[in-house]
Amino acid sequence: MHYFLCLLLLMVGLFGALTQKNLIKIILSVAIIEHAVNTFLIMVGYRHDGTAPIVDRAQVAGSSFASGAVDPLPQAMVLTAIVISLGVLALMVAVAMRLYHTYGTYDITEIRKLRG
Amino acid sequence: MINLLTLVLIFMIIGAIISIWTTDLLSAIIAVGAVGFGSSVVFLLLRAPDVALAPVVVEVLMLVILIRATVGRDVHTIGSAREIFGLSVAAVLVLLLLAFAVHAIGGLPEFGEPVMARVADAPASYYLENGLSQTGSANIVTAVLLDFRGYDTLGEATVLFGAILGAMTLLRRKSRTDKPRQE
Amino acid sequence: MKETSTIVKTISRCVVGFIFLYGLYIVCYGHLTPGGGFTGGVILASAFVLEMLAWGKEEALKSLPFRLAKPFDSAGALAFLVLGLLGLLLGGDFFVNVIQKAYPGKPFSLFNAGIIPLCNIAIAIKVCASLFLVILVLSVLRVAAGGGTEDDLTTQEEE
Amino acid sequence: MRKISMFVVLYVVWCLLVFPYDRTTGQWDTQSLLVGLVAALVVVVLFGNALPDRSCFLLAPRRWFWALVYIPFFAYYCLKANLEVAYLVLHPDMPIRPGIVKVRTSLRTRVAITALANSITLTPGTLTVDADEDGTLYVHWIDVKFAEDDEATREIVSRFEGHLRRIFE
Repeated sequence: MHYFLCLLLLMVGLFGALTQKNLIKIILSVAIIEHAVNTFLIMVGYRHDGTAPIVDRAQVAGSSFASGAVDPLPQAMVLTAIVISLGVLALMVAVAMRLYHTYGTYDITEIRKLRG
Repeated sequence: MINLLTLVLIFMIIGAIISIWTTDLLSAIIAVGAVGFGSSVVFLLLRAPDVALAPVVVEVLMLVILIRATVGRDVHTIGSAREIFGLSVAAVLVLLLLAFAVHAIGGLPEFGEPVMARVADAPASYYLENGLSQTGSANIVTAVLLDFRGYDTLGEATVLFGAILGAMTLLRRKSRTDKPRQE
Repeated sequence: MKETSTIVKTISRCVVGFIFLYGLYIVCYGHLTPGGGFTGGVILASAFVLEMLAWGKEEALKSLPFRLAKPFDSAGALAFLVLGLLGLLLGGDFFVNVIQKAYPGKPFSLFNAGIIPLCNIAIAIKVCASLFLVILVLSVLRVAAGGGTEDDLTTQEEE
Repeated sequence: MRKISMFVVLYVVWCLLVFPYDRTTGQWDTQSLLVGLVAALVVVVLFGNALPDRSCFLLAPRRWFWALVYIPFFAYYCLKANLEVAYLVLHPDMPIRPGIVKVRTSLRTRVAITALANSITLTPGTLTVDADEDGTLYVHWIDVKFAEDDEATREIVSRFEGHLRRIFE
């Protein structure tokens, strides 16, 4: 059920990226896809009634902690992915603004026409 | 708690649909911001406080960057989407992918059972058991990020460096070979 | 362009220091509590961005000048690489936590976990500087798109 | 002087964040205290010039006293305005006259004007739209009783002004 909702979010973003004509809207669709994938990865590592993968001062790390905590590996990867997505978003916006500077529009069909 | 998670996910989907649907660019950006904050809440519900902190601040900067790109230009409203043919092709493609994906998640373990519980010597269980004693870091996510998998983080820093460098080069000003600026 | 109102200016002045302090806390305690270099770096950058949005580019550049931000960006990435190479030189493998192996600290204390806090700080510097630079450059192009090529960044850089 | 007071405030906030006292062992965490000094110093060096003007009021105990007095005073007016707005909402005719009035204040420093504007905003029914540095506030009022500037000033601003002057000026 939760996996399915996540996939639905991904598909909404994909549909937007395929059908939108405006560059900013396409960037936003890519951002939605990123959110969907991040959420999905965290979900895969979730454990029912698990604890956060941070050792508490009271409890000692050991098998009891290891069998009760959620998976830390996807979390670390997602943390990396989030920051990369911010950098990539900045790059995409930079390209879009440069295109606007040159062609005076964000519309990709117009840009294609103007290039000739 | 599960119901709350479902609700937040549905909220995210609604936000995504609005941001695709609307013809106003600013509201589309704000809707995507809502999706990001929703994902932060989802991370918190899934016991990932480390990751939940990041989208909040990242989303704020994302909004600033995107609004910078739109405000002050005459592009507040945009035309309709593409013609019928492209729309239908995209819809068919997306539905096909959805079918494949639904088939694929049938092979995954049930929600709430991590993969590491099935595999005998999964790296994740090793990190959880020995993270504190080997690295001294109580936060296992940080231990994985910076000690067990330092390579990944180095690559991430490189990617970020390259992306920022590219953005700065693109936006610097007109290239130096252009016509000289007129005083 | 219209100036931001007095309320926004005053409140941002009061708050910006606390945001920066919170970012430092997130960075320094990344190995004990949720947080870490990336998150903390973004919070640090958002402090500068808030100052820039409320008070204009010039004020923010007074706090972190452009020609200081660029070296910080490179220095953060380089420091992270050097910490990895340190493991290669002293421990035999890339990213070996040499300090933790030589001087294991007390668990749950701040000076602990060897190179992890240092890596956090390096990454935080890098992320903060680069995000601040991006938003600065974006805002500058916005001015330039309107009329003429106004580029006080390049002039400042060539000083 | 300003920077020293800022340093002290930041250090106190840092100590509240990390809470460097271990209750089980009864020991103080000296490492955290040390790093806190460095962190507060970094913030003061970076943002020391970005302080609000005349923030040394933090050191005068008399101003702290008036600030404490201001809390119940403000709570009283807030409650009163809440009841008034609730009456307006529940009234079948909804007798509201929304509009924006221009009011003047004699407060001069930026901090005081900001505090006044935020007090007005927090009070239900009135909302500060914009504030100029010369003491002109534009207030959106859900039920404009007096369209004239002077009477609106007396109604909205005067009740807070005296207290805020004692606190901030």
